[in-house]
Amino acid sequence: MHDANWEPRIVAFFCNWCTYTAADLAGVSRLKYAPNVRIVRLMCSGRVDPQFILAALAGGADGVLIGGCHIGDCHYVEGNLKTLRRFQMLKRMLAEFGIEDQRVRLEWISASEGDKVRSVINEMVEQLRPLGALALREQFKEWGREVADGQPVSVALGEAKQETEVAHV
Amino acid sequence: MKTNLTNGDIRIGFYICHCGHNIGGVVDCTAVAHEITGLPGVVVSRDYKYMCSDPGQELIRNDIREHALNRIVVASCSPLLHEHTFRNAVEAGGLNRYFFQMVNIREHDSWVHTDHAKATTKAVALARAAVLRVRFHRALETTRVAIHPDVLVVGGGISGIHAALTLANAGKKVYLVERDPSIGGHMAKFDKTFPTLDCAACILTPKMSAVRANKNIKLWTYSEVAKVDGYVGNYTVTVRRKPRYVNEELCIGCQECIEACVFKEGKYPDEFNVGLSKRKPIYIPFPQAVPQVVVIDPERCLQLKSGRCKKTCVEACADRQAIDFTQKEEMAEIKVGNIIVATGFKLFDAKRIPQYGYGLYPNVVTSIELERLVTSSGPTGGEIIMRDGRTPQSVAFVLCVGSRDFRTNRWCSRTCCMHSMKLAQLVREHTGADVTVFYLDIRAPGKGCEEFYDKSLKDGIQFVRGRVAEVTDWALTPEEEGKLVIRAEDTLAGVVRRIPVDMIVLAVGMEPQADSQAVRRLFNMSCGSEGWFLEKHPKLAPVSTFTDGVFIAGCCQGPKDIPDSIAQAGAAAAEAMALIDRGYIEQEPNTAYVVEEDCSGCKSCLPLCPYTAITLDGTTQKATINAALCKGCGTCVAACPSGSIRQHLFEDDEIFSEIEGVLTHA
Amino acid sequence: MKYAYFPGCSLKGLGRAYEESLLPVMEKLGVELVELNDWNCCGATAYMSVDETKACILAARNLAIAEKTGSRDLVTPCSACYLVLNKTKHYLKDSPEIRGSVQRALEGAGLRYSGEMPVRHPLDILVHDVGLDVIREKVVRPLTGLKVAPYYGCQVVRPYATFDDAWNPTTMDRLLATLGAEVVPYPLKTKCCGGSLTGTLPDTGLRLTYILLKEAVRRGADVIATICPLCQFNLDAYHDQLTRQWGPVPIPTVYFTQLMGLAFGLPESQLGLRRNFVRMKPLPALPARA
Amino acid sequence: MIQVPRTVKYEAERVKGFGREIMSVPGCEQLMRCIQCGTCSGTCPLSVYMEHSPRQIMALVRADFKDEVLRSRSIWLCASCYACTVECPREIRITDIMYALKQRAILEGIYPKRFPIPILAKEFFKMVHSKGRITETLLVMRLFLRANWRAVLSSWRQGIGLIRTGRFVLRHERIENRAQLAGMLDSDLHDERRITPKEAA
Repeated sequence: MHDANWEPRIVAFFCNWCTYTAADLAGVSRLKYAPNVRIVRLMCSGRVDPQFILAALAGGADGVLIGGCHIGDCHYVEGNLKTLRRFQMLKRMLAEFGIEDQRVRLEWISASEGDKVRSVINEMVEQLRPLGALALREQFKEWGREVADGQPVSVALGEAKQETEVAHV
Repeated sequence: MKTNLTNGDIRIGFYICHCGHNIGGVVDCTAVAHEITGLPGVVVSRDYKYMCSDPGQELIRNDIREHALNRIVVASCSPLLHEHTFRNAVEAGGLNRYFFQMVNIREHDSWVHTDHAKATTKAVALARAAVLRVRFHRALETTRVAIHPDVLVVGGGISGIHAALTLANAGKKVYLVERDPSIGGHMAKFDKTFPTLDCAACILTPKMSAVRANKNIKLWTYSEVAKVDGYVGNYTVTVRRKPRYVNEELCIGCQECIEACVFKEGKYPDEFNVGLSKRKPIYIPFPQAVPQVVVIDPERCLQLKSGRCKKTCVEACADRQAIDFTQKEEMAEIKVGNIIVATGFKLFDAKRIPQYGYGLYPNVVTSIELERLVTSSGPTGGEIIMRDGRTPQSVAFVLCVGSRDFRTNRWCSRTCCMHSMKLAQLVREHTGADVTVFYLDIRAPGKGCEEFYDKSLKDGIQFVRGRVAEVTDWALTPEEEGKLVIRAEDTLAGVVRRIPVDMIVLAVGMEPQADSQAVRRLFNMSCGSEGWFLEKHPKLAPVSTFTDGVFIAGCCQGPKDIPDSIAQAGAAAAEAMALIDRGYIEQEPNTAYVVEEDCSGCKSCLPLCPYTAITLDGTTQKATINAALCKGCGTCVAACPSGSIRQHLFEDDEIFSEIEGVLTHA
Repeated sequence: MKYAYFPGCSLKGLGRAYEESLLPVMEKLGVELVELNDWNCCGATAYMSVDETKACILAARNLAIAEKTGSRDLVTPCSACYLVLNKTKHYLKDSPEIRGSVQRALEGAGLRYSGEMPVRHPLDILVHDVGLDVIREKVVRPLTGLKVAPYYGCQVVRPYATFDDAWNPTTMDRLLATLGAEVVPYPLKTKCCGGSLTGTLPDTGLRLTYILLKEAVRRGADVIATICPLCQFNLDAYHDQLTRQWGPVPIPTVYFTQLMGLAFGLPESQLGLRRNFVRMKPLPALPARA
Repeated sequence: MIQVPRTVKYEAERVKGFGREIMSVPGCEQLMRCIQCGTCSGTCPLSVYMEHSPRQIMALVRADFKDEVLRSRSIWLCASCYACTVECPREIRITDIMYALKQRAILEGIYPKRFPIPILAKEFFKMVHSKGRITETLLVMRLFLRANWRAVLSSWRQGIGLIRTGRFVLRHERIENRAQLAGMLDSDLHDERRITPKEAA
């Protein structure tokens, strides 16, 4: 089934003031964590447009991590509160898509919590492993084809996934 | 609004830095450079030992000229460290400084991963994302914000005093705000200072007087900062001025009111003497206090508590009528351009280690208590006596009380070794008692400090390397009867010892102030996990914080001695002065803007902005953003349902291309 | 109130008086202690010295049996049992390796243990579940005038006790005060009694015992109250040797439950007080009521 | 002839990896953080009887001096009072490290000979294995027989006292389901690090 070398891929959106700095601190402290995450810097977690998350998942990410300042500590007073509200709505939507809860995660990590960057990333990688690849791109293609063929969407999902993976190899 | 760019227009230069072995030791930089070569628009792709060096920057400048590059990507350390450096280089090469993107492959890659292949793959992904992103970068203008020339200094200890004086002497106007009724802080309580043994008062008192005399300093004691609004160059600060029930302008510090108080003797623990003496409800904190103004303790004063007092103090002050029981708390608002936070530390509460018997055995004292006993102006007139009045024949110092201990505070408080040796020498000098110092490691790295250690050894002070396990009063041998007994391993001699002494001094460590989290929030600073305020960078920006225009000095940043505190205070003052004298600060043009034709006027963005930068234009019924007020968080951008709000430097197309880039398979 | 009860070997042997006083006192307070069926030795410190995994298996069998009873908590009066059972709980939680071995052993025997059941000391139950107010109501013969040194020993307060402070525990102090006794400040209340060393290396162990007794005498105590069978034995059984070596330290050591029994007016003969080497003197006469 | 002992330690005496092995035992991980402050020794009620104080034991373990540690009486003098563990400023569980060392010493059979403490541990182990419970009086008698039979003579008064107070138990306490317990205890025999009572004897 799975490619033995498959590794979960995570896109992370970190706010400039807390979580990005914490990731820098993790580096300065030479903490070691899984190399599966790619960090995109934004000024505030409030800038995280739900479309960014969808784009990442659609683009091949198996998980998305958002990092912001702790509540009450936002550099921009309360951008993170906006993130939280938006995030909760997005989670409901993703659940409708059948995207597992663990794939999208919001964490408050302050500038001094380099160790939390390490533990959160490691933990998330381990949580994604048993879920396997999200392969949303392949699913989209499949859904598109099925809709065109007039086939019921739900029936073909499992097989389709298998098929595309074989094609990959 | 599409940016019409074709491959022909874009000429990208990509540079990857080895950073010596820091990056090159883990990431295969040559391979990354090779990988990037093939990407559309990339004209030059190089790896180089140190990109931030002069020759590294020169490389960029030359390539811009020679290859007509119009976009630059550098993969090296964190942009928080060197983005500024490379933007300058890009600008020097003749390009707009924002046609640049930086890739963090050191802090986020080579330093945190061990697998070379995977780290290299990650570097390629991150670099590719930047190359895709930089194509969309626009030319932007840096905006300038004027700096208000006044400065607020918070905390009137030695750090705050020095920072305030430095600025005032340079002609800047300073507000010095201190919570207590007098400035002076911890240092005012010290007798002598290490390693020179010069008297603390001789250093501090002239500086305190200078604060009082300096026309440029507005001193507000018994006051606290309540609110901070604004940003670098333009802070609006609200200061709460507590009522001292004495008019500062009228009081001349003659203290006749104190004499006249209905309390004939002091009755309440004197804060300055850490409870070793008593004061009246009306008092002056200590003889050299600045300002020389008495203060009335509302918790203790009969008049303020019950309104039934003969008010003998008011009679005594009949000439000047400085006493005013009707005083109320006041709020004062000031405008400043920069803020220096020097709020200091608090001492560890020795009761938290019950094994040492503080609070149980009267002759177990803390180092600050002994300090007051040693001082000639202290409660005993400089005589070291025990609670029963006897002079101790033997004194032990216990170091690292509440320091280097995972159950209390993990850090080294840095000053206790030297402070204890100073006190030990003074105890020897004053009483001739046998002195034993129990230490874990003697840390005497400051200038003249090792020599001071040597002097302590020559003075006959006994040093026992071992952490004291417990202090008891139960005797096992006749010579232990009536004494305090220390049990500790003499780790160098390799034996467990029981040592009976008359007096035990606990060298209590330093802790962040109890309200440090509230203060941190007030000034929008960060704290390390221990609670000390976090500097922007330990080496590059040691007195700056992550908030521009807010600087830190002294022990609020971490334990340090007087020389280091003063050095930091000077540095913070210089940083503030640099901004003031330049007159303006250049701001990242990362502000949000509205594309008017797309705005539907739905107003959903209006409540999102904490800076009220967004307003609805009454005539057009469309949102407009005041760039001067916008701080660039981008929250409104993400929330705009019609996508009509955008953010410079963080445009949607830039971020989407970055996402695409990090996910493209190698 | 009903609890599963693990007495431990000592309470059936040298520490009989502990059980003899514990059960009627609990009964008086309406607490039912249901002894585990076919419990085995907890392993104590000695077993842990030989094999950690086996020691955990040994303890886990008891925990599994206890859980089967459906009781909320398991109560054990012996300090060593209290420590070992709690330690096993911690090890099962923290070490996957030990958890694996223990689970295999339990499964093989048709047992299972979830790792949840709290292991508690009677002192904890009395002060926190029953409550001092209820205890005060049962006191018919206050211990007024009796000076008691509260001695906790080591393994109940260290390192796993959650119900009191490791350095200066006070639960027994408060309990004794409730009985009307005068609690003597006793700074050695958590010092080691020497444990099994009194038996294996008498010179070493007895000195520790002597220090404890001497300080209690020096502080003017009439009696030492203890919560552990081994402490009681060590402080009680070696007075001959102690007197020979360092001089007499004539002070009796009894279980706190024996003092409770006296205060509750239970007959002395039922409280095992005659099993002491150093007998407790009759209680001081009560001051005449005004 | 006066014998002057030579105390130098040669590199060959180190068993490299021993320290790391001990630190890999559950509960012993924090040892690497030890700063040799001596709080453990200062707190320990028995350190005054040890040839190496607990602090020195920690140092010797970290430096891989396996023989020196396992042969020392210090580890057997630990009475498991946990004072050091609670007091250690680096949160090192010293008592658990002492247990790990005792287990290794018994496993390798290099504990100090004729030293009663390990003998008691083993007798205890055997009695539990066969009976499921401990009968203290019988255990002590067996200890005396193996370690120091003369001690019986010095303790006779105590024995009589126990009989007088009804605490001298001569019949073995035992559990019913001894087979079940034995099965459980032997369930991990395949693990070569485990020992059986036979070997321990």
